Amino acid sequence: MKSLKYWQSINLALLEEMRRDERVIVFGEDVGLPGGPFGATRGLQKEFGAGRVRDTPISEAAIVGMALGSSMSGLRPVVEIMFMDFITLAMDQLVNQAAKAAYMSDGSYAAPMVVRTLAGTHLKSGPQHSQALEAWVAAVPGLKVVWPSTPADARSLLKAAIRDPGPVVVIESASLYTSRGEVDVDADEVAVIGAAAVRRSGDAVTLVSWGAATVRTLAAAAMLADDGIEAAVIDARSLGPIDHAAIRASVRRTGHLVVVQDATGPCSVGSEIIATAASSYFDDLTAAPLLLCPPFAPVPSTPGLQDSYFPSPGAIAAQVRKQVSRRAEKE
Amino acid sequence: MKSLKYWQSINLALLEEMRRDERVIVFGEDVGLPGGPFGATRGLQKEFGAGRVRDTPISEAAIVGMALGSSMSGLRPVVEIMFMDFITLAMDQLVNQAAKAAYMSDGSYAAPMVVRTLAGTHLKSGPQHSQALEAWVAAVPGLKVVWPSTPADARSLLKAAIRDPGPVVVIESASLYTSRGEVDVDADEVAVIGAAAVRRSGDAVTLVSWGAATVRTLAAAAMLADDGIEAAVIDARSLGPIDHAAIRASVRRTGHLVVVQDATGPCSVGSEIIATAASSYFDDLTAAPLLLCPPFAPVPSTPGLQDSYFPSPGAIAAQVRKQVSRRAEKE
Amino acid sequence: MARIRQFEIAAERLQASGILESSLHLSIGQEAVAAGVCDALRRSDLITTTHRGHGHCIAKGGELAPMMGELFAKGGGYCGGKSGSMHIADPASGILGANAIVGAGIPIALGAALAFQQRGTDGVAVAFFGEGAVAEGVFHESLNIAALWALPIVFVCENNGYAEMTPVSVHLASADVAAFGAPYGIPASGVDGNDVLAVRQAAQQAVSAARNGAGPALLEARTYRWRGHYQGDPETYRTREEVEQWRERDPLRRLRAVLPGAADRFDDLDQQAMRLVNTAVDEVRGWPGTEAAALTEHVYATSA
Amino acid sequence: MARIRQFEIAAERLQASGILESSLHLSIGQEAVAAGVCDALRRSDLITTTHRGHGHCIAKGGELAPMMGELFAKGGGYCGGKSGSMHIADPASGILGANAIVGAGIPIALGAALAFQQRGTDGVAVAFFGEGAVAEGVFHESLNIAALWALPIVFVCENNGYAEMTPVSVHLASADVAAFGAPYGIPASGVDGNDVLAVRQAAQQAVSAARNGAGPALLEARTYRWRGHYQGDPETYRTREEVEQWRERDPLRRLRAVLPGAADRFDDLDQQAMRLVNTAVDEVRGWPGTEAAALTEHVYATSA
Ligand SMILES: Cc1ncc(C[n+]2csc(CCOP(=O)(O)OP(=O)(O)O)c2C)c(N)n1
Ligand SMILES: Cc1ncc(C[n+]2csc(CCOP(=O)(O)OP(=O)(O)O)c2C)c(N)n1
Ligand SMILES: [Mg+2]
Ligand SMILES: [Mg+2]
Repeated sequence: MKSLKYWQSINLALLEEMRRDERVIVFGEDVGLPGGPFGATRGLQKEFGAGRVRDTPISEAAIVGMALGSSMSGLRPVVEIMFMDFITLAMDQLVNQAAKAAYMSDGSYAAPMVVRTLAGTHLKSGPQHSQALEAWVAAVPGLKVVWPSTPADARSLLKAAIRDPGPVVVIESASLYTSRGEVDVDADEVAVIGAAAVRRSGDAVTLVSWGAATVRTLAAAAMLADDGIEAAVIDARSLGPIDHAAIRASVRRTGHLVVVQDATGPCSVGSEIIATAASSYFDDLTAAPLLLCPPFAPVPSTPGLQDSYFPSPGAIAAQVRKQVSRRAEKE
Repeated sequence: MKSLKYWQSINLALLEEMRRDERVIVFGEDVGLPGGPFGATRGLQKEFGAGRVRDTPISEAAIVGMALGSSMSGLRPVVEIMFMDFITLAMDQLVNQAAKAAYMSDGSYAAPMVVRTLAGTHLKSGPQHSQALEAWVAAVPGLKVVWPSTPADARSLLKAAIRDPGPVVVIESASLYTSRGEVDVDADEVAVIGAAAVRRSGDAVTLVSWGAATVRTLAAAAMLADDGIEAAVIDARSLGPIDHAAIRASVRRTGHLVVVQDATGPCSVGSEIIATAASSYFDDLTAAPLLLCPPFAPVPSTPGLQDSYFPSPGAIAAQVRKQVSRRAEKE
Repeated sequence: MARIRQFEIAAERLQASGILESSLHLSIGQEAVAAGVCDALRRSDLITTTHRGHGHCIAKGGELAPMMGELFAKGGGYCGGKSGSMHIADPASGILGANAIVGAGIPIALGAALAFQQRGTDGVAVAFFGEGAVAEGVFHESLNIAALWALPIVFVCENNGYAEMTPVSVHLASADVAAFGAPYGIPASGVDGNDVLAVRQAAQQAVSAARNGAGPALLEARTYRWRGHYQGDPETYRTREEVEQWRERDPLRRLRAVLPGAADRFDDLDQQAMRLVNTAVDEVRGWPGTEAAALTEHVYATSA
Repeated sequence: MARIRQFEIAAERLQASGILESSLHLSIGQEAVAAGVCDALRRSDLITTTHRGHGHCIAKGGELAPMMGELFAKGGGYCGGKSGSMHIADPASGILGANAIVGAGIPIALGAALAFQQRGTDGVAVAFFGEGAVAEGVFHESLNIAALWALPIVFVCENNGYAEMTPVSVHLASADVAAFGAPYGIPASGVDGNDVLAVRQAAQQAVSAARNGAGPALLEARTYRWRGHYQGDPETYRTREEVEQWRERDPLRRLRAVLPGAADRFDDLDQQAMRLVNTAVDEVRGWPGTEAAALTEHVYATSA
């Protein structure tokens, strides 16, 4: 076990996978010599050369298109789209092309490629550098989508993504980049894409979250525990597919489902989790489920406003208290 | 009243709005002399000239970007993105730019622009010409999204979109292009964006749909009526925002909510409608709500498979029968 | 060329008579580009193409039966009958895929070129695209990267004068697609796309340069499609005379004319092509259709 | 130029001392491009710019207080304090908007040019962008449409040699951004971007041609940013000597040198600029911050 920062775990996973499999290559904007805007690709070009670690021009569509073409031709590309907001420029290649490559060829081709991208709460860089667009990709048949909230997961999910036979979008939380956690660096930990992690158990209410919001949800759960409310916290980790079974297992005990996310509400992953609960295990719900998310507005740059934009531990705890008392009334 | 085809109603709306307001201009691929791939812009260039009705190169990003720039500078552009699948190429301009223009400028700018695009069930043109991506745009703060299912709505919603002060995405069903309906051509009918339409009333179950799926849902409702099951059918019409109040009003009577859509399930508008029901009017639901949608797969070209891909009247009716009998058991 | 021609004529006929349900974008009249370029390629080289890609796929080595099978939505088609005319793909013959999105095949071919280079092989990738794709930004993004990294790719633009119903003068501010290579220092040439020998020569030069590490090339082949954009196109945007003029430049007849004494051999080839196509059609029509279960198969790859 | 310089120096200082929270992309050293180009524009002309856009906004007539207010996230900022340094927008001075997406302002300016043309006015639109944006497809899409429709737009590329930490030789396969005009027949020229008079002259020519219906132009101004890509950039990708060399070519000092006897006037201008900026800073710091309610205001336009 070793204490690593989130970005160091990403860096380590890339390093390890590139050592393990020479088909793995990395390219994107500033990923080479500069080592990425936040260090995730640091040192890779030095070890693996300018052929396997390439700085690209600012051409997101071509970056993802090349990832696809090279993945269909024997490589295992890991490309970086610096911020998820910029994925808007590559949606054709990601959604019309990569996601459908296996299906359209009826399985003759596979596209073992990874798109890494930063999303969500960030350093006040505003409306075009802060969006959590996970629902767009989670909605697409053929894509897998993961979003680690801990350094250990940052490594094991990225490894799983690299080894997956199809395209995987790995979303990273910029605000967690310097957060620390224990990582079992001696073990070759490869996560199972599609499996959630129970971060905290509890019988009062089921809180589901992912990415940076998980950290705030756990903080809220700690506050709730002080009030005697034991909340289960599930880190979804994989948003495509979503581990509905794990969520259901908890809701069966608690009767309460609260989803906390940094994306806006409509047509979101939170909507999907709640809709699935209502459709598939309606009778396990003892009260209306709840979605805690930002207001339906772009992300402002304003320091003060950003804090009230994203669900904070205090706000989460307050809403959960209400939710739990609702049951009390009903019972 | 006059019987018009869906495409003729679109054509009429454009004609009327261009006559009414000289700021309205139209541009897109093949919209000029050819009158659009399916006739929607027929005759416009002849009447309004090659300045106000322009054929563009195949440059979706620039088309939407120009729509935005010109809408911020005194015009009211209506642009066409031939198929919604191609909107993948313009997501930056639509989502990062147009949707946020008012917000980012704190209201100093508005972007009164319309993006028309064809989506959903089509003439077996396969995985890259058939996607229903309405959830992507409905998920974006700052965008409005409508999807007419009748010729009358095709006209009145498009007029509303053109007169709206912000960006509106108007989705059109290719498979409805030659469907007919009565249109009150003498009245200047302008729809209210955000208002659903009750297409059929009934107390047994609430069916919600939009676009071409509405037509199949109505056919299913007719089949159900033969069995003595009176289904209410709500045509959502506006997906951004969704008229949850209208849906709730019906569910309050029926207790049953079934959403029928041509988009795949995860993170869809259907998920949103069901999640909102569960979160906001849980107690009005007497049974688990149901989402009828294609399997989580791309749209195949295969004629035979397409029919089992999109929910058919028969399949809808069969599922609704089960749904209604579930209540019977419960009661 | 004969095989391409016969394949498309057969498809056209079958569709017109209602036997084939597929929508079709035919390349009749443009066969010299496909044949000339692919003649310069190895089976292990890789191509991407477009909605108008039957010719490229056949010339690259795609077999008639699974191609026709795909049009007929048969389980034995190249894509299990799931994807149709615009999506032929076949690893065995080096077809990464036709594509229904204008321009989208270009960066995919670029990725294939990257893989060739990175794996240290001497493979070459070719991106076929229409002149309409020149207006898509990703074409230019790809030129830049190809030049920067000296990737083994040949960009082959089939300039047939129209993008759907829009003439090139309306959609492209350059009379000359080859001109787009210059800013990047990419060697570019324009060639008579109805002269298969000229196309082949230009392609051989570009391909062998790419194979030998000299980096990308851009080839513009000027040609014309005899049929509408799609089958059913009213073709109001052009005159019958224009079409007639281009029919005069039929690439197949021109090849006959320049290869003296070859008439008999060509007749044989035509006959043989027709037979092969007919055999393929007969065979394929007996195949079972795509099964219902295929609808949800291969959404996710199971191995790679 | 003096005002731009002082504005950015003040912002830099305020940020370094922790008073200003905003992230900053400074254009210090590049002021001649903004000043030279905007001097050729009317107030009613329209511009779009980038993450490095303070200079363009000030030169176009943006006022110091609401600009600084936006950096300070004050309700009186140009965007109500909601959007920050990368999103300055002001209809009154013809600023359609700075932009945090590389290349995205280009088609927006194109739309403004379309509006000018269509409304029959003689307005001109200018898109400012860095050389990094040349790799984004939408730049090329916009050149094509501008040329086809002869739109009144001037594309102004500030080539400062780097896109973030990546030198232009690594991200662009052309030593010459002006070269990209040629395929479209767009008149293009390169100019010393640290020579404000040269920039102005080139801009005047391009702008007046556009104003008179001659269509678009492309202007490449070669320059250099003295500061890092953002404040805090470790700048490992370049040498101190390189920066020093470019500091020698300070556009402000160069203008002094060529306008003989102007030293006094320039000192005055510098002083005045400093005073104006300081006054703005003082004023703005007293303004109330953006109110909580603003968070959800203007998501949808209420009139247009
Ligand atoms: C991104 C995108 N935009 C629009 C279309 C619709 N479309 C299909 S083919 C075509 C014209 C293509 O012209 P060109 O590239 O010259 O190829 P050609 O058909 O002439 O072979 C268009 C606009 C599309 N398929 N994809
Ligand atoms: C679409 C997009 N990709 C990447 C980025 C991240 N990014 C911000 S500035 C920048 C470099 C821009 O370089 P250039 O255009 O030369 O402008 P400069 O910073 O030199 O003024 C990059 C890559 C972005 N903002 N938008
Ligand atoms: Mg063409
Ligand atoms: Mg630069």
